[in-house]
Amino acid sequence: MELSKEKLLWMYKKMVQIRQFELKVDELFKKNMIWGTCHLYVGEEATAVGACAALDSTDYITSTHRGHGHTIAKGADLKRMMAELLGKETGYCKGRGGSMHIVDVSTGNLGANGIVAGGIPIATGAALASKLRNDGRVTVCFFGDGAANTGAFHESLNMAGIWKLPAIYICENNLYGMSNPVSKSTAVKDIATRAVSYNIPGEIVDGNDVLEVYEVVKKAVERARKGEGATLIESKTYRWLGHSKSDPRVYRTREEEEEWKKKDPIKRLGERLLSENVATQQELNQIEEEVAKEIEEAYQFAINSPDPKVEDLAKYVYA
Amino acid sequence: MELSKEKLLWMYKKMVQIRQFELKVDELFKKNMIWGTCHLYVGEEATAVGACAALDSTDYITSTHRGHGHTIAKGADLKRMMAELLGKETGYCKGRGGSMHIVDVSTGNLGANGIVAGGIPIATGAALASKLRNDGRVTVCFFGDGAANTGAFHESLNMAGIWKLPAIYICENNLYGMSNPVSKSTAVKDIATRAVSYNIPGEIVDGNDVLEVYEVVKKAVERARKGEGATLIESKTYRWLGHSKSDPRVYRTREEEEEWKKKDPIKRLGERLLSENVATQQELNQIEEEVAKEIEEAYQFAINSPDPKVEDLAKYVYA
Amino acid sequence: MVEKLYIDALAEAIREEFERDENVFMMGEDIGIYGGAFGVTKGMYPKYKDKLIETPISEASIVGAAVGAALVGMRPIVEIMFADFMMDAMEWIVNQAAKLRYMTGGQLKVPLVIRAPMGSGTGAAAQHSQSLPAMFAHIPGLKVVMPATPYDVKGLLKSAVRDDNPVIFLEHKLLYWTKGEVPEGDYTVPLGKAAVKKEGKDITIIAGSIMVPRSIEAAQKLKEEGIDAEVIDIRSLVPMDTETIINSVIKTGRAIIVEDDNKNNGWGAEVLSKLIESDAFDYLDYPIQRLAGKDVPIPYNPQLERAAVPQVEDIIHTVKAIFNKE
Amino acid sequence: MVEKLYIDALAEAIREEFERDENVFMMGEDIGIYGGAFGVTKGMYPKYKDKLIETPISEASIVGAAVGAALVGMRPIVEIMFADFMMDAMEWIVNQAAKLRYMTGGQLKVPLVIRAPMGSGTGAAAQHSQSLPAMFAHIPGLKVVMPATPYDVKGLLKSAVRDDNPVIFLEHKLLYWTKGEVPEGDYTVPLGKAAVKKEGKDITIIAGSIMVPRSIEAAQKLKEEGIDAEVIDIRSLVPMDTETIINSVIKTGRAIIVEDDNKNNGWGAEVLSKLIESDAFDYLDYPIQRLAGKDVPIPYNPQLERAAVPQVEDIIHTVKAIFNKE
Ligand SMILES: Cc1ncc(C[n+]2csc(CCOP(=O)(O)OP(=O)(O)O)c2C)c(N)n1
Ligand SMILES: Cc1ncc(C[n+]2csc(CCOP(=O)(O)OP(=O)(O)O)c2C)c(N)n1
Ligand SMILES: [Mg+2]
Ligand SMILES: [Mg+2]
Repeated sequence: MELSKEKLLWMYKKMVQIRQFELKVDELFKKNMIWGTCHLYVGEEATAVGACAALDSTDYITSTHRGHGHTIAKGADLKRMMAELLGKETGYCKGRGGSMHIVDVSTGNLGANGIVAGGIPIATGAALASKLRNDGRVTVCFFGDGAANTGAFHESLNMAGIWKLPAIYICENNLYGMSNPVSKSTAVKDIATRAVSYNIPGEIVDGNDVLEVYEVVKKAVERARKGEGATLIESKTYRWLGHSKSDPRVYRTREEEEEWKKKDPIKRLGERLLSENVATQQELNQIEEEVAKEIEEAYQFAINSPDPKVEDLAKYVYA
Repeated sequence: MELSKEKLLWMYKKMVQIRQFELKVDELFKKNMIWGTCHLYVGEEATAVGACAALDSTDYITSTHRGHGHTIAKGADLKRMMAELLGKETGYCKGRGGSMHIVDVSTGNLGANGIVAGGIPIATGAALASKLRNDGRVTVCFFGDGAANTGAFHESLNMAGIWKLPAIYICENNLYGMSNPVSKSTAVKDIATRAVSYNIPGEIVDGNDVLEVYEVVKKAVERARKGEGATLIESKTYRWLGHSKSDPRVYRTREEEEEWKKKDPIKRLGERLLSENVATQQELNQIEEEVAKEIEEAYQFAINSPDPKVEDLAKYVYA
Repeated sequence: MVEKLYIDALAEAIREEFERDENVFMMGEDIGIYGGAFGVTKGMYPKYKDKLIETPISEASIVGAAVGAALVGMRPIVEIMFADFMMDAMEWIVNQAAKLRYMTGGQLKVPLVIRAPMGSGTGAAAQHSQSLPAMFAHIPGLKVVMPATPYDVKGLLKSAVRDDNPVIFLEHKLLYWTKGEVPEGDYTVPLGKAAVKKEGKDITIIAGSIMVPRSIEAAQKLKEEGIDAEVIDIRSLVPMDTETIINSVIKTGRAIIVEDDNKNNGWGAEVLSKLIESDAFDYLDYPIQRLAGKDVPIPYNPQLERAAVPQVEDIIHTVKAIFNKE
Repeated sequence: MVEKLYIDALAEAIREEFERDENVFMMGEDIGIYGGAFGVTKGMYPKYKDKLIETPISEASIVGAAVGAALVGMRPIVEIMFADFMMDAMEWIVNQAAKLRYMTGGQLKVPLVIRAPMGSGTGAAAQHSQSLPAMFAHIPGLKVVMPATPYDVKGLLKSAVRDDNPVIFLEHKLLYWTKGEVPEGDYTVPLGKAAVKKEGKDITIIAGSIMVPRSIEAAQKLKEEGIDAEVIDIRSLVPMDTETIINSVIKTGRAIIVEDDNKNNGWGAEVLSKLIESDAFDYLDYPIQRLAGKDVPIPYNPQLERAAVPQVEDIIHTVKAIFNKE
């Protein structure tokens, strides 16, 4: 592997962080300690991490309702994330946003979005700004297979095509939009095919292989930085858990789930690191333990943080 | 030519009707006898006529802001059209709609639309109804090159793709959306290419050749009736006049206009009818004269019709 | 009469309309085997497989296609998963569905119901918690209803389906699991009729949707304190039953309007204005008050979220303040 | 001071803001060589080629992209060709631009101006003639202005561009070719301040946009008949300058509100409600009246079109009726 050990272990650790963070959130959710709803990213970690590994810290991303993974991969503070999920004043959004609205300007993360495809035009506009200012930044726009059928997808990718924007559109095809299988919602087999409509390259990657995601996104980032325009990347992956809380998953089989769990992106990178002698099992174990501690700290921070004051209800409506 | 003389002369006559109707409207407009705005179809007649020639009277169409041609081709009464343009109670919309809202339910015309792409989901829904009822009807949806960049285009064609709807999407690519050339607004060279995104056939036709339009639409109609689904057809054509009233056409050259005028679809069909001995010059002249009379009658009917009553302002808001 | 859940009464109305008229069908996201995000169509699949058109995530074209189907004689019921997402479909609601009849001089009609859950109280934050009835009530050509009880939701859905106009049908999320008496079989509740849900003589509380049960609860407590409030469920914003409202205010001489919507340009302003412009003006013992949602996006934190819209205690407080000040 | 056309004053403001701040740019359809559907950017191209981002017909993503650009520090001005087409972009106006700041606890800001011509009077019929300010005024997080004079359009555009919030900037089509005094160079008119355009003591006419010149004309004619009306240009619906309005009504004891929008749930209802809820209530000699657009889609026929919104004679008639009835 060409990548440095440091980078590879960073990827491993980020994926583990996402996994453990989400499992903690799931636990808190089931204990009714988290309000509202939550869309967990378990199983899809490789896409966020592979993509963000190809970015500079000043590059932008936009995220989705299923956004914890992107946010962590771009470098967010787990404490402030957990505090947000618990609705606390110390959270990223001071408790006003919750799971679907986490933003972290300091890492170039322009935010999750509760609206399917909400971030697609926003990413397009951020990329347009980079082009107008010639600031060399690129924007990665994450969205799901379901979002690829919205009008915003089409309009925005057309803009990216005509203006040659430094944008990378990463479609996380996890086979379902809520309960709707891609085969029923989407007229085309591979969403990447749609790139021809915008005269940009369309790539398909194994979304459970963090290194493949990284390589393909890196190429797209280089293209974008050189002024050669946007890329559409379809990352084929799977969400292990329900769409959101209390989803009995009647629309898919347990067998299908088991098949995909075998492709666990974390285990996969771990095995590779071991077989290629990049890291020892002990090192990997240590990462798991470190992360477990971070998650516990994040939880403690969150639970001990104050709620926002009710008298501040009307704060932040206007700048 | 396989087509009957009757059908061919029908096509010729319909194109002449559209041409003369539009030129009369232009004249009335310049005399300030028509209120509001108007988008004229001069030069594009072959698309509407070729397409509607392939339809049964019970089939549906949806039209656009540039809708007079489609409406006439589907069989509308010129008198009621002209009356509508003059805002009269005898008009198709009783003077409430004007140019951009002419509807003629009796000929299956679900209407013009002032909103670019407004008719695309509507056509899709009409086709869905036909599928649900299994009524054997097809719906032709006309729209412009500009409309092919709207979200509604994408969403609707995806629906038509997944549901195999009996719909035919005819993109009238007249090279400009208002002042914006397709090369600047649209990331792809041929809009028909976008059909791959919806897993439906995409066809390109010479939009100034009424017989080619007819043949290609006919094939699509047969496909649709057989339950094989939708087709996207791009008809390459040109509008001779400005986008709407008082457009000085600074975004294109007079030379380009002259080149396209040489491809006059009416002259072209006329020459073919003569050279293939389908009709005599005299027969063609006679058609022109007949139409001129019809237009004059329509105008007289309109000008002598009453205005709607102001006290009826609030009629027709609700059914 | 049997007690039923609001959500079950609604589902019953949909099933019965499916059976009554072959032109009635439904379009929406995840309404098939999943049963819809809030479970309204749960269990309808596979019996009504052909009636439940499950769509991609394409709100604009869902509504647009439903308009097209309606134009050719179908009677679609569209489920938009959250009322907030109707913003994606505004073009086809405002510029198409609402206007097609008028623009065509009565040639077309659009028998269409757009149903959506609205409102806050579930921790779903700003993009999944809006109540936007006033936006729709502003647009001529639309009818707007917001049933507050199981009885009304069944009867009004049936009227909406049978109406030849586009009807915006807003269901507050917190009402789905409330119970009430619902007769078996077919009945309708007319669009455009308010209902006096509790009679009273001292003050009129005009409420809609979730604020109806809250106002009734408040009125019960106020009664204990000697204030006899009349509670009117407005039910339908367009058409609006001004007669019932005006008569009540003439009787009581006082009124408050309780809405779940943002206060600024909310429907309460319209009700207040209609009252001021009416004969009721001369009978007012005290200026009419509006109690409405705060003009903030709905926050996630539960205490903030609760503070963003009127609660039972706010209604009680507002009413008492009027009597204290007088 | 020189007299200028409204449209020229507006264009001047845009050019000056382009020059003042490199982050200001414009997005819209046909705003380049064509100069925009109404000619606002005519002649700006090619000098401001890089500032005029000409877009495909994609209203949703135009606004959405402008939001994205604003989030990273640009200050976009979006031109939507007709206010009606904002319906295509409601998702990005209502669910994104208006809420991003709040939802993120103040982390983001959205310095964005969305300009659009609104209103009827040009024969463009129902889909090209709406005035929808009330819909936007209902949504917390948006500011809403509708300048009525060349002076105001220049000064308000500048304030809007410099504001860190999304501002909906509505220009009535019939105002573009009206004239008024406009100073050279830079000045601003603050958002959220109403203007007394004519002083008077007998009645307050609160008007917005095209209804301001109509109200002034009506007031002049009323003067001849002995009625001295004060005309207030509301200018900004959000924030609203309630102080100026309330003080005027306290002074005159009578008020009418004249709006171009549909009456039902229009902004007049909000103004009326705010007045009733204020101290002005006790000073009212007569119930406040609203004079507004009829609740119909705008018809094509010119006589019908004219009848659909208030004209000078309607304002005069309404005011006189108040004095006759008293
Ligand atoms: C405009 C809009 N429509 C519907 C929803 C409800 N919704 C939330 S997530 C979701 C499915 C999204 O599917 P996909 O884009 O594939 O993302 P995934 O959840 O699979 O990650 C739906 C329908 C929404 N949030 N926004
Ligand atoms: C949603 C919307 N945006 C903008 C407009 C203004 N407009 C009317 S026609 C037109 C150009 C349409 O171009 P195209 O689809 O190519 O049709 P053509 O006029 O060339 O026939 C524009 C921008 C509109 N009517 N609707
Ligand atoms: Mg998915
Ligand atoms: Mg065109």
